[in-house]
Amino acid sequence: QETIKIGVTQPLTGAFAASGNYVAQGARIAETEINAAGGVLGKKIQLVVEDNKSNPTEAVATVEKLIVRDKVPVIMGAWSSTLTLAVMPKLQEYKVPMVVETSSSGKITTSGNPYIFRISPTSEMEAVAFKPLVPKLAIKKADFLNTNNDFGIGSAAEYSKMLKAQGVAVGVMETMDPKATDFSAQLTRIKASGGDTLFVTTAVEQVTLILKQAKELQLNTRIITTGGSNSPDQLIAQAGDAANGSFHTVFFPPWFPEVVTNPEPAKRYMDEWKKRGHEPGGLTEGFRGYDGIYTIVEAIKIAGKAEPAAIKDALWKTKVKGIYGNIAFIKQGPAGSESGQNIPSVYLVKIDGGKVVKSGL
Amino acid sequence: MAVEDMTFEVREGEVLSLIGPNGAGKTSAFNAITGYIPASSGSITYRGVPLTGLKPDQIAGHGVVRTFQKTSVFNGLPVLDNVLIGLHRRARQHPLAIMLGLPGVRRDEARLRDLAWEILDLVSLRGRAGEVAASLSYGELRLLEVAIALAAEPTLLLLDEPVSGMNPAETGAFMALIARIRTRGTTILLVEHDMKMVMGVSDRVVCLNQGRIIADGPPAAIQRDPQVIRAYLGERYVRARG
Amino acid sequence: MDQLLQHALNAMILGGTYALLGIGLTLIFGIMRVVNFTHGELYAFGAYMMYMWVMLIGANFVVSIALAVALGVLLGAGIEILLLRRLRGADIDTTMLVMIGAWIAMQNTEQLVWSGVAKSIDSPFPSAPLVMGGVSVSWTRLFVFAVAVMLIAGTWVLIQKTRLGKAMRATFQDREAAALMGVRIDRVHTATFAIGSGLAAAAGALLGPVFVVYPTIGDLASLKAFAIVILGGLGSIPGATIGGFILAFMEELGAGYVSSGYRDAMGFLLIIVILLVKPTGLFARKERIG
Amino acid sequence: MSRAVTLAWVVFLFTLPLWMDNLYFLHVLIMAGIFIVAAMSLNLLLGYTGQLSLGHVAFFGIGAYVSSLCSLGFEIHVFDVPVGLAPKPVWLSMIVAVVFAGLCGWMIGKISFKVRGAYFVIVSVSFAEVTRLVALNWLELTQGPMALNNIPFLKLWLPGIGDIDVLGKMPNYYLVLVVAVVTYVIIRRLVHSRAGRAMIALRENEPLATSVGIDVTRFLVLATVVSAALAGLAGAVYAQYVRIVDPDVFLFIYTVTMVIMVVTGGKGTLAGPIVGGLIFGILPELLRGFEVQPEIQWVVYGVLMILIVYFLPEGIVPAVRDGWRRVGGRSGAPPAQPAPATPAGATPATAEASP
Amino acid sequence: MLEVEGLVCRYGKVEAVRDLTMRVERGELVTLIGANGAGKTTSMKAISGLLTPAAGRIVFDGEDITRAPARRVLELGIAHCPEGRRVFPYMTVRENLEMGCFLRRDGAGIADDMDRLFARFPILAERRDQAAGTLSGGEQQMLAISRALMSRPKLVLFDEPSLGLAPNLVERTFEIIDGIRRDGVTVVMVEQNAFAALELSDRSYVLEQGRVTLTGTGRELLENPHVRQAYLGA
Ligand SMILES: Nc1ncnc2c1ncn2[C@@H]1O[C@H](COP(=O)(O)OP(=O)(O)OP(=O)(O)O)[C@@H](O)[C@H]1O
Ligand SMILES: Nc1ncnc2c1ncn2[C@@H]1O[C@H](COP(=O)(O)OP(=O)(O)OP(=O)(O)O)[C@@H](O)[C@H]1O
Ligand SMILES: [Mg+2]
Ligand SMILES: [Mg+2]
Repeated sequence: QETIKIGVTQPLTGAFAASGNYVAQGARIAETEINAAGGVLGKKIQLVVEDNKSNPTEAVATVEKLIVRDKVPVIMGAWSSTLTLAVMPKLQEYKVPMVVETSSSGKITTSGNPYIFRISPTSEMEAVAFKPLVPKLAIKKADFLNTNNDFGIGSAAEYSKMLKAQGVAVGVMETMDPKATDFSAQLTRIKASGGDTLFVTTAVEQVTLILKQAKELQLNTRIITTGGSNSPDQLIAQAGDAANGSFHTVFFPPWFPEVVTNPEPAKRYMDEWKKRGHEPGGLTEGFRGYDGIYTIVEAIKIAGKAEPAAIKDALWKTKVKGIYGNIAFIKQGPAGSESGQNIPSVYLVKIDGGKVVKSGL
Repeated sequence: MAVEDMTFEVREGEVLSLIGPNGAGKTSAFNAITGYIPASSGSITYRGVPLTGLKPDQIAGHGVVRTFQKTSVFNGLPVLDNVLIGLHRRARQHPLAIMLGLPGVRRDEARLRDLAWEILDLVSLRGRAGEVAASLSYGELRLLEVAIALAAEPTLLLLDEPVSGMNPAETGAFMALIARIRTRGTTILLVEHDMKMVMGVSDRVVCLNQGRIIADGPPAAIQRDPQVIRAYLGERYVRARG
Repeated sequence: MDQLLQHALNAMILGGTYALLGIGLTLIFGIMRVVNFTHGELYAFGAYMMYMWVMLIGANFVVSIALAVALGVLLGAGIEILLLRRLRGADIDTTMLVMIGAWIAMQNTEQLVWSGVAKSIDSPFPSAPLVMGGVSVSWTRLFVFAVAVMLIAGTWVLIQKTRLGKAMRATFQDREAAALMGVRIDRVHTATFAIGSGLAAAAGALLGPVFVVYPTIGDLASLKAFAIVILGGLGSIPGATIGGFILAFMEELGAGYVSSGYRDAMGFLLIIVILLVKPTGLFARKERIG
Repeated sequence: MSRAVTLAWVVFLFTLPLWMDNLYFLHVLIMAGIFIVAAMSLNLLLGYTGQLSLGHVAFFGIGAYVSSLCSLGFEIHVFDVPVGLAPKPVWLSMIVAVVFAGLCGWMIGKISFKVRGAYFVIVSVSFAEVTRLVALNWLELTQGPMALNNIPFLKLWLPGIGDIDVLGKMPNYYLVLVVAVVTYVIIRRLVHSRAGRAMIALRENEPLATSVGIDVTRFLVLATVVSAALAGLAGAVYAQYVRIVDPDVFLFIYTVTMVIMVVTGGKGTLAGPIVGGLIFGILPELLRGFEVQPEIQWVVYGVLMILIVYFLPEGIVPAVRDGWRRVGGRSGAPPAQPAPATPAGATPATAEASP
Repeated sequence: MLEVEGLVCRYGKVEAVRDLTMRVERGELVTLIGANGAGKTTSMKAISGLLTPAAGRIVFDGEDITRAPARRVLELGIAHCPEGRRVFPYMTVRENLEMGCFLRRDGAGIADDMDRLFARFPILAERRDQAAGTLSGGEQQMLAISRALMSRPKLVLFDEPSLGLAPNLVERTFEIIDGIRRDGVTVVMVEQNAFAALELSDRSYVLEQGRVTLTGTGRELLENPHVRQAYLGA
């Protein structure tokens, strides 16, 4: 019996390996579920997962391989914005659509690539969603600390724009290398700046260190992490009491599945995740892969055939009740070659007394 | 302070030997002349051109070429290539011409090869041209060193202990080579502890001690100089000479 | 003012850890002339061992450090015997390639064993920092600093004063002559590599609790260690120590007052400048020509 | 004899896409080819002058960035004065990239060849790191990590064929092949000349080289300029093929890849980087074919590298050449080279490969 | 005391020593002479354990040391002063001497020996804290000789000890070697300075292409026409 192949390119080794693996694990859960329910168009689906090694050139190579050798009609990937941006010209060259499950850079959907369908939010969307909280949290002066990559810089830019528009003063904007482990210099400067809130955008490893080191330096500002990629569970486990009092945006709050738009798939996903013995801290990442695969399969169903052009057209009509919310694509980018962008929900949680609590977003 | 207030002059066309006890500063003097160490004070002039402050390759460009006390050749390369490298100064090839593959470059290469063979003949190494330098015997290595230096077209050749480690018979052969080099009009400044060689080939001998010159004269006179005997030659040498 | 003091204090503490990274490498790279790409992996190994003993087995903190270092020494000895012994006399690029291969294999083995998820290690020191006026520093870091200083001093004594140290220096200056003096060459090679590795593991074990542990932590550590060794002059322990502090101050002040984006660039620019002024590093040894 | 072999290879490579319709394999070859060009340029430094540059990727990256920026156009502000460049044709941008990379090579050569050996290694690493950090942080020019994307592809006019878009596999394959052949020829001419001998002399024995009048710095700088320019060319070709450039092109692992290619192939030999490049360009793709965890693929990659070094410490090309001689490919061939007089006299280390 | 029988040594395919047989009695001074590349250095290295012979037997004081490592050979009392000085360039003169007695543990004896050597070679005493690599060639040679003596050997192998020395020092060196022998130490010496070496030695071997071609007392060889022609240049 023939199967329908779906390409997945994720960073399974290298700097982003932890997150890339979670996304791949989430995707595998979806694969199993869908096949158990009979697959799509009467065929089973088969994920072809390639490791892009956290490296843009490799990402391009994986996409080449998926399209040319494995002949997949659609791809999900490629985790970080840089990796996604790297493979985009290839999608255009081969006319194969890709569902983007994590990347946040605005450029991905505005550069006029009609093969891009993003289910994750952009930094701008996140910032806009955050706006109502600014008066609630009484933010007067904000400082920024972010990695110098798309994710960090993009987020800092959008948040600072939004905050300035709200009349909040912006203090220092510090950056760091994604591999750095010592932030004392930046934190010392932030302390001297005297803001009341520090927006941090980076991967969870660095957030852990920042929380710990902020405490060591007696930096008593409120710390808010953005980007939705921070597993608060992992922070509690690793930063200990240094994590208390910090706020985090997430796109899926597994602690309160009842608040999400579609609690039912969320529960299914969480149960299976637990059953498979995956790291609990990965729940906030793995759902992206889960949703991505469901979106793709739904599009294949609508298209009625597993061919790139048909899937691309079908994606515009796809509606999925996912963990990201009700997934559907609106048009972004230059007319005539728009990319698809979903508007997902954004949540803000707080760590208090070693526990994750709701905080009103 | 390895060399202190040393003043001497090498005359065109002669073989001048520099002798002196170990650590007297002979090699240091060579290093200073050929630009490997800067002289803290004083000046070095060759044919009216001040060499002080120039880099070794610029000094070689003025025709002053040396060999090293510790045998020094291009170990991993064939003998012929060793000499071809020595011919560097005589090549006329512009980098751009090389990359464009202009015919002039090929002609120049052929000319260099002829020159290299000529030099190998002079030091009687033609038979070993294809061997890797590292596989030569010690005596042959010392000949190859001289061949490399000769390839650089020296007008003043500085030899640092060229026959150390050779037995008297081999030394004799080397003395014959020096005579051949002289006929090409090359001036030679020699550092050597082998008195048979020094006395046999030099026109003049300068003796150093502790960085200073203590004697200067023809070989016969130097051999009898009491200061030289005390500081350098030793009683036994004198006894052996009778 | 407080800001400057805090920066200086940070740099001081960071310098201690950099120096520790540097001296381990100066033995292997500076003395043995092996471009040791596994240095960062031994650093990561030390940190993971610390994680294993403290967090999984629940051993005492200080005992765990000792165990991690001991295991690092053993691993280093293993690498030397298995990979380097048969390459005696090979040139620097050849051994480098083998070390690159080992680096790639080790890093991915770590990821296979420990997964890519970062681990953190609890430290027994109070989490409230030591506060002095406007500046503060964590107790764990102070502890690390103190141990680092001790290890550096110990290594210096080892190299300069002990028989093993002399045998090490002699061996890497002239292997054959050292053998004639009665030095067991193979053992000295193994011991040197093992001690260097042990120091890297020590750095990892000490810094693991300060930072978090994940498979690629060694990469940046390696790069910095190389820079430090060169800055100080190959094979010089005082050089590596001072190089570590210079790099730390440069980075800290550069990030604090110029731009944090160029924090690492500061260090590298400094290296370029120093080597242009003094091409043999700060503590060069004398050579002669001719 | 060897000329015929070379010719056969060239014919084989030029006709390859005509009978091989596996586009994916062609892609692998294109990427391998680009890295081979870079490795060949590195070989000039590493193999011939003996200077181990672990920052070679800087020139590759500079080539990629300059060519992309020229073809995309940019505008920056220097002390609030806007400075800009309108988009230029890709062929022109590539030439600018080559020249600019060469200039960087000249500058770096001038300042960094004060140091040698291990010190040079670190200066070169530092240089690459600094360029990476500049590419990362100079957002206005380079877009930093947001990358330069949608880089235009090359359009060429060839007599007899007319306009061609270098887009897709076939044209890019030929582009890379031509670039590789040109690189090979340039390097070959260089090493068999006065300039190349000067570089080799420097590698073998620097004091002796200077004593016969070789201006060491001058030839090192020449080697760096040529090497940098060729690496820049590889970078420019890379940029217009992949059509995205981000600061990760400066990653250390790329330099490492180039070094691996050169050393396993045989440094200081003309064919070495090509053989090494083919092996290490294709190996990761072969490993990808095995359905095992990616970490295991990497471990295998590392172990294979170690094994190659063990069994062929000189590199593959010299080993094959010696084997060929031993089998009797040539009569009267010189005997196996005895070791140079190293302090390690007791273990007969084999002599350095020479061209 | 030392017996070498049918020694064969190879470097890869090059046979540097083929079938060398010689013996040295206690208290003798034996010289080896031969052209460059005759295999003298190789034989010395084989004896001191730096090289493993391909065939043959080496026996010292009744113990078979054919395959013994250098350390064992040194323990048994053979010191080797190698060709080309081979001092440790970045160690000081004093440290070099300390390396010479690496296996000795008698601190007081070591200090005495060092003082004696410094008295013998005042120039070394003067430079005791200078890095050996910066000494002049002759100074390094003196250091190498001294270093070999620091282990209080029963037998010393000197490989071209007069290489690069000034005539008066050559003379001094031979005196020193003679003195060493008179102190009861057996000496095997390789020398290009054949004249002086033969004069000094009890017995001599002439090595040609890895084989002994002539042997006899020093006097005998000095008068041998072949030796005179090939090695004495007369
Ligand atoms: N780089 C250096 N650092 C310190 N001292 C040095 C250096 N180079 C040479 N010297 C000293 O300078 C003095 C002169 O050395 P030089 O090599 O010129 O002597 P030489 O006359 O060539 O002796 P030999 O005949 O033994 O070769 C020696 O005492 C030596 O120790
Ligand atoms: N490491 C080596 N590798 C290969 N061949 C070697 C090596 N060392 C020496 N040989 C060869 O072995 C032979 C004997 O060399 P050896 O050094 O024993 O000669 P020697 O009699 O000491 O000569 P010399 O008087 O020049 O010191 C020579 O042909 C030499 O080329
Ligand atoms: Mg001298
Ligand atoms: Mg010898």
